Amino acid sequence: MKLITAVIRPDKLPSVKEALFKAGVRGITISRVSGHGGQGGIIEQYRGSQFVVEFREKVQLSIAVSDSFVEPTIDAIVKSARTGEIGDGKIFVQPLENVVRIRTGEKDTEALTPVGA
Amino acid sequence: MKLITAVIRPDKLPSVKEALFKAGVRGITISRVSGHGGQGGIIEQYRGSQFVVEFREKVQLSIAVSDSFVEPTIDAIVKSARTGEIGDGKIFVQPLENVVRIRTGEKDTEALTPVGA
Amino acid sequence: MKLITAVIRPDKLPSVKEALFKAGVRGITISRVSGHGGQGGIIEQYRGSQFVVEFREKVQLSIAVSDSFVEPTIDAIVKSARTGEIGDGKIFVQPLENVVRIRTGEKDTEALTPVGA
Amino acid sequence: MNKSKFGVLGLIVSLGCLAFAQDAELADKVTALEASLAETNFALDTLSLLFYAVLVAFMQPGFALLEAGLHSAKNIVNIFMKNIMDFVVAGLAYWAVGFSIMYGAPLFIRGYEAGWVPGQADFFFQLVFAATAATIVSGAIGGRMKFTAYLIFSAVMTALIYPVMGSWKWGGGWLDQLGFADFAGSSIVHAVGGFAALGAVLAIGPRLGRYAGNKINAMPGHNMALAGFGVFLLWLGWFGFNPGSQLAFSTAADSTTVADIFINTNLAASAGALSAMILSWALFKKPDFTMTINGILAGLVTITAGCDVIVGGWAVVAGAIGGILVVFSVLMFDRLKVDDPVGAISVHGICGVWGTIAVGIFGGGNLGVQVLGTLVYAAGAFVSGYLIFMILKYTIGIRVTAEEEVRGLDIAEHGIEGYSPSDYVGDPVVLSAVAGD
Amino acid sequence: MNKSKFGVLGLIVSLGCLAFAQDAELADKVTALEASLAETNFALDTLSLLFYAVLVAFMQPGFALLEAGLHSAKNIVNIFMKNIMDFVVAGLAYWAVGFSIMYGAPLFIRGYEAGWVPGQADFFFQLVFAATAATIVSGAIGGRMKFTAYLIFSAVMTALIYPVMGSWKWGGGWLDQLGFADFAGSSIVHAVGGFAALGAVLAIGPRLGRYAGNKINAMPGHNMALAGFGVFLLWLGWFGFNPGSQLAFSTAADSTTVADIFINTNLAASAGALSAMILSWALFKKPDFTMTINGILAGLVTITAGCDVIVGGWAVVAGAIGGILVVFSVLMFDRLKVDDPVGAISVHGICGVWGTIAVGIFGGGNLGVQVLGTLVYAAGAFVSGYLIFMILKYTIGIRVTAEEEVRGLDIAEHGIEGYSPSDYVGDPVVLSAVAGD
Amino acid sequence: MNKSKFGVLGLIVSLGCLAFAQDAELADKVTALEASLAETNFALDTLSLLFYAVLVAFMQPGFALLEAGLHSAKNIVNIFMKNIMDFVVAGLAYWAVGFSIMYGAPLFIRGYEAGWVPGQADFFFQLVFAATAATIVSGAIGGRMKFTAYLIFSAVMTALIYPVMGSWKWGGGWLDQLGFADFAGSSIVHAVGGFAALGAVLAIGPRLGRYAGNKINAMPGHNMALAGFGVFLLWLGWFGFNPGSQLAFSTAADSTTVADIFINTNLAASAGALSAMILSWALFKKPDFTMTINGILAGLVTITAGCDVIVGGWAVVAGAIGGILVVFSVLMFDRLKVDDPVGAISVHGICGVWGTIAVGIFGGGNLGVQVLGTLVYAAGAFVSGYLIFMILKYTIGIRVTAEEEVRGLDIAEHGIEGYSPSDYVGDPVVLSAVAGD
Ligand SMILES: Nc1ncnc2c1ncn2[C@@H]1O[C@H](COP(=O)(O)OP(=O)(O)O)[C@@H](O)[C@H]1O
Ligand SMILES: Nc1ncnc2c1ncn2[C@@H]1O[C@H](COP(=O)(O)OP(=O)(O)O)[C@@H](O)[C@H]1O
Ligand SMILES: Nc1ncnc2c1ncn2[C@@H]1O[C@H](COP(=O)(O)OP(=O)(O)O)[C@@H](O)[C@H]1O
Repeated sequence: MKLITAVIRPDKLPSVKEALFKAGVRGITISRVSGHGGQGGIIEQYRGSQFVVEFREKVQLSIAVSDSFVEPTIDAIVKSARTGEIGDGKIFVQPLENVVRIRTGEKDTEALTPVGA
Repeated sequence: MKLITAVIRPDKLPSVKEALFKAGVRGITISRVSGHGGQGGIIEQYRGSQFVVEFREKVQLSIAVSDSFVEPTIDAIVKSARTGEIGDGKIFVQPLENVVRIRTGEKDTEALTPVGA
Repeated sequence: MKLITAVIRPDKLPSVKEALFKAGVRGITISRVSGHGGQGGIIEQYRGSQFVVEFREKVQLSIAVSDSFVEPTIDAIVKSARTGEIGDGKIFVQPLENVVRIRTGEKDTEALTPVGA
Repeated sequence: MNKSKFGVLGLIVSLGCLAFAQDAELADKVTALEASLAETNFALDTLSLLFYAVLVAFMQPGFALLEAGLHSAKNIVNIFMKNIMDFVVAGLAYWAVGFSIMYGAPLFIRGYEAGWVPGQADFFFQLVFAATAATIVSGAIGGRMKFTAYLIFSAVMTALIYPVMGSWKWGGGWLDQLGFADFAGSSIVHAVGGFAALGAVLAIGPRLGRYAGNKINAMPGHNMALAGFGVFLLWLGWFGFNPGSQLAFSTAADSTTVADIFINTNLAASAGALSAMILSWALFKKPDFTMTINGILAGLVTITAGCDVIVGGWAVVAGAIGGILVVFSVLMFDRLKVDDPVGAISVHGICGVWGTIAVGIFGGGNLGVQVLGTLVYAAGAFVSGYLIFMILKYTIGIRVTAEEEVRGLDIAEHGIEGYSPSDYVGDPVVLSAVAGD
Repeated sequence: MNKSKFGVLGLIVSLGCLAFAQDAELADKVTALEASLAETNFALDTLSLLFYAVLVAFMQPGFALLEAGLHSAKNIVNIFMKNIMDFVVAGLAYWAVGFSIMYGAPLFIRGYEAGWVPGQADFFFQLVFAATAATIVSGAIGGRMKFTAYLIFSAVMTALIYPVMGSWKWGGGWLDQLGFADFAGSSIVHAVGGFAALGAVLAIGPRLGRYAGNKINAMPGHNMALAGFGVFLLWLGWFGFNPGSQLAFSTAADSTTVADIFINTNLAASAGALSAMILSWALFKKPDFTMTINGILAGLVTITAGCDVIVGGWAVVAGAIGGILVVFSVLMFDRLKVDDPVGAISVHGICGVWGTIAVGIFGGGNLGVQVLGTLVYAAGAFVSGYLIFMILKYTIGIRVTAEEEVRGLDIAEHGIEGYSPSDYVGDPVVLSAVAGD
Repeated sequence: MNKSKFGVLGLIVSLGCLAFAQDAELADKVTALEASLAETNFALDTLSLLFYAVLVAFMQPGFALLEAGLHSAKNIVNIFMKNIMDFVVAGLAYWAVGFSIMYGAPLFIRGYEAGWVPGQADFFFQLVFAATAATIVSGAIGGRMKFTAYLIFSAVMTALIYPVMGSWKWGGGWLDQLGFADFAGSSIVHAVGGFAALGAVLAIGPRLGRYAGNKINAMPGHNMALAGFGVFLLWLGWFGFNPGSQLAFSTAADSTTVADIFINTNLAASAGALSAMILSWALFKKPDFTMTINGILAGLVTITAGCDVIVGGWAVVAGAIGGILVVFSVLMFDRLKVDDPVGAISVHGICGVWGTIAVGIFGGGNLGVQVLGTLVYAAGAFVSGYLIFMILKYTIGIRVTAEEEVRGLDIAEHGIEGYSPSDYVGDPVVLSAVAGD
């Protein structure tokens, strides 16, 4: 099992979500984050002083998947989140040792199988 | 050492916190996240158009523990966060290679020992 | 490659950012989290009832780095985030198996090389 | 000589007639002037009454904002709906029925002649008072009541309870006969609203999670800016509430009294704020915000009954006592597990009673009658409020489910959130249309 | 005897003279009194008009807050800029040109004598009306229009369109000659604003993401507290808008009419809120917040044309129909892909037309003339609004880029966010100065 | 014949008497009418003064909201506490002492007879002015001052500084003798408030993190909606501030002047907004929001001294210059490391001085006297403000600790947050009771 974490543009969330659903991914946890990378900051001004908001709003998706789902998930995200401009974001893949579904106590791959599937 | 990440219902946070303290867990980082899983979205309406808020508010706990604490921590969370309804959330266990306490520079298990313990 | 996650005081973010840039780190994702550790909660009062806000505001930085960057990154954070008081935060280092840059599809170390570098 | 005599007579008569004609013309002018000045005074009275009525109407958003600030963000739509519908329901119910019950005017009041006050303007002024009485209850039961139950209560309150009880004094009823004094409604509006709220809170019970065994969980309001601004509006609205209750304005005496009422009202508000702040500082080590703003309202409610007769330094004393009462009262009701998130019972109920009694102490009123009158109002409102909500409880139900309460009344009762998620991400990313047709 | 005769004559004459002297003195006093009372009445008229004008001015922040609440957080600075500049631009343009066009006063109006109303006060009252007409458009095109384009429109609206169209009736023009009735401006202010908004929306198109194929994406406003409070301010401001339009106040008849207007206005608002709420409850299963507040405004716009003649129960009926119309109208425009985030076209346009026609049904007006007049206003405003924006579209452009729209107009047009990130972390950690010198 | 003669005499006398009786009756009526009209005028003056006073009181929440919006979210409770307590402290201190010092009235003013203005109403009007002068300082020192220090300052300001300085002109003192003109207080209220703020800021120093070496860190306010709405309230409140200062209203001349003042005030505000917006657009490439709203206030402060004599186009010119001054002044104080988060020194101080001088340029005042007078006010207020805060600094301390400042004054000084965490998660999950008993 892997934990896939993707940082994407906020306005790409709807299409990424769509693509993930199509790829059969059901469990997703998202959070609002701020990212800094190659993309420059936004220059704002306030009462005559300029300043750079160096971190841009991003959305982070955390998705736990069984091994066979890793490739399709990454593919789905890459395709649906890409604009080709700097700031599209990154995907990180980490090892995941255990998963527990709190409701049932099911473990690992079983815990990852969507309800009703 | 492991990094335990749990996604739970917001209204279960007080009881989970209580249970973790009883289990001897002291260091916790929480964040507000939105989750999508088997639990359906909330249907809202605005000026006559209905829409689904597909992500529900969840609270995510990140807890770094030494190996001996893994089981008790998971147990504490499962017991205190369960309602039996869809949407109770999941626990993820990941390998953790190093921990550093910024204040002292202490490393790994030492860094995880609570102050004054 | 490693994923370095650091939990720091919000007011230390500017100096940590500065230190990371000096250390050559460019890609950072931050999020607002609440932390509980040795540091006591803040006692507030409302209409005559006191209560403790047991979680304090922290900022979490997630930084994916290639192996050679692990030590410099940790050093930079420790030095710039330390006040010596309880509550300075912790750094966690986790294994990272893959990285994908969404914009280009580049993988791993290449994906971590900053644009224009 | 005869001629001369008649000549003299003619001169006399013609001079006399001329003088009379002149006089008659002047007399006509004077009569016209009198009539015209009476019209001017009538117009001035009308303008004054409408001005003060509009100020009182500003209390409606004041109440809404105060309640919104002191409650959780998840109930804010519901809070605005209640406060808006209070004004809407009062606007129809008090017009159709309530005013008639209270002042013996015809139903569906039209072209009302009140005698010494401009009738139509007076109706509008009385209407905003009725809306206030209903609104007081809203904050106390916030966060857990069914919207339908609240609507029904609001209608009964403005069509029946407040008019009937108001008629006892302002309609010239038995309390008026007894010499009971309540200038602008410490009892008739505030104690009635506050004790109806007590009945309502006892009927519905505390919010989930408010009490855990013997522990009282603080449930902080979500936005102190809204609460603070709301109190400013209420304070300003009170400059309509109290001065406007003079009802007549076009003489020097009336207008001087009105100016005095402004001063007394403001002194009591200031004193209430100061005493509540100092007391909270002593009790909790820090000057407490919500206690201070409750202190302002305490001072205002206190002076309402006697703003015409409790003057200068005495207004300061009465208001300061109000500010102290409200702090202890809020703490007491909290410990009695009477969960009143905005302190409506303490502010309007307790200080309403105190203000009425204060007229007997500082304002030359008959103390016995004042005590009797205010207890009658408090008890009557409490029983009415409790009964209505108990009847509703066992018929349509008055409380949302636990799940709905935890999720918030905005979603549960109105299907929408007060603060949309688009707030944080910048555009509504988490939304997708289900049914657009 | 002769002596005695002359003595008598002397007595007569001296008595007569005395009486005359006395009379003359009195007559002078009476004349002085008449002049003085006329001054008092003039002062009373002035005070009234200024009071009502200030109430109308409260509608400006009311519109700003309503629009802010119903739009996304990323556009809030732009929304306040537009609403502030509306008042600023109207304050200069209507003063310099508009009032002159509308009422034949000199340009750069000064020391204006209007005859039966206090001229200078009347100018200020008319000014806030002009600002209102422009502001109505703001909400409809919010979230996507270039600030410069909006500024230009605002100037043309208050300097030309509104004054010219207003002159047809209030300036004594051809519609006035025909006997067209529009007491406070259901057509002249609201339908003109609402249909200019329709033209503007057709010219600029819907917000990005509002329509996806046949799906209508809800784009919920970010803050219902702002919207609810804004509507309260509008409601209160209407107590200046309608009553103030009586323009004269110092007679008993005038002031009674004004009080009646307060009552009719409030009845229609209440009825509109109630009918819209009930209808939304029936249609969507829950009492809808934004439909209810639109219902209030619908009732208010409806009664505006006939607040002096549509009385009591008829005001209730007319307002209730307005509340129903607004719900269906909002749904209809949504389906027609006319994206009006605040419902300005429905509230001001549709209900403005309805209110004008209602004068012919419930208020004794000539139905044919009413229909003709309101259609002329609606059509004229629609064409003007559409033309101006189409001209601007093909010259300076009226729409920001897609990227700017997604990011929000606050950053794009004003370089600053409405809600600063420091909000969440406690201090501005993510900021660093670029150029401080 | 004798009989006849006496008959004639009798007729004459009786006719004469009748005429006299008639006359006497009429004369009585006329006298009564004169008295009655005098009362009506007194009542009209009272109503006007109270109406304008209430409008001025709306400036209190206006200041609170503007300051709240332009500061960080972590200080919002403290900001509301300061602004509320300003009004509270002024309400007691100015009543007990200040008014007496300023106008020679008795201490603890009661039943005050002012001669040509209604005394009690006038007191209330003057009171809200005093509160304004104190409040101006609040925004400038926000985010770092101890609450106790601020309270003491507020009391000294409203009990002593403002009254003493106000007496020089409005109390008929030496500046009045010299012919100094300051109609509604560009100097007496605004420059005094603004320069006392400068003294206060120099005494307390800039906020932490505001200056890093030569870099000026922008510390954006947390909520532009609050700021924008606050400015709307201030703008509307100014329609009480300036027109009300006419103090008499019941003649045609007075009421026309008042209407003119409305127009001049609004022209200056509009011009100030427009010039500040255009200048900021030129300087920073985008129309700047906070500069534009400061421009409104700049125009208003500018016209305050001469709103009665700087008319029409000249009001536009004076206001526009104010708008330009405020932009450069804000930039200048920023560079001088005078950290004034809301721009109070620039808006009230600099434009207050400019407005006073403008009376000598555009309004027929004596330029020399105007310059002298305003410099005296500015210098006096600056020295007083600086001294008080330096004395407090070395006694009780005026600044919170660095840690408290970083954490925010809400927690540090009042033990509560302005925006509760329950906001984001939906219910107060992170709370648990410590001591509920
Ligand atoms: N090494 C990294 N560690 C953590 N987050 C990163 C890293 N690199 C990029 N990110 C995240 O990805 C976002 C997009 O990266 P950026 O470099 O701007 O674009 P791109 O990947 O298209 O070059 C950043 O805002 C940041 O949140
Ligand atoms: N595979 C997953 N990866 C990441 N987060 C998940 C995953 N599955 C579930 N979650 C998180 O857990 C929450 C609860 O999951 P859900 O499937 O609704 O309930 P249950 O586990 O009781 O079936 C989700 O809202 C989501 O935040
Ligand atoms: N074991 C842990 N797991 C996750 N987060 C932790 C852990 N220990 C500490 N933290 C985070 O680090 C922050 C600081 O830790 P704390 O113990 O208060 O200070 P210190 O590390 O200086 O002793 C906490 O608020 C929490 O967010």
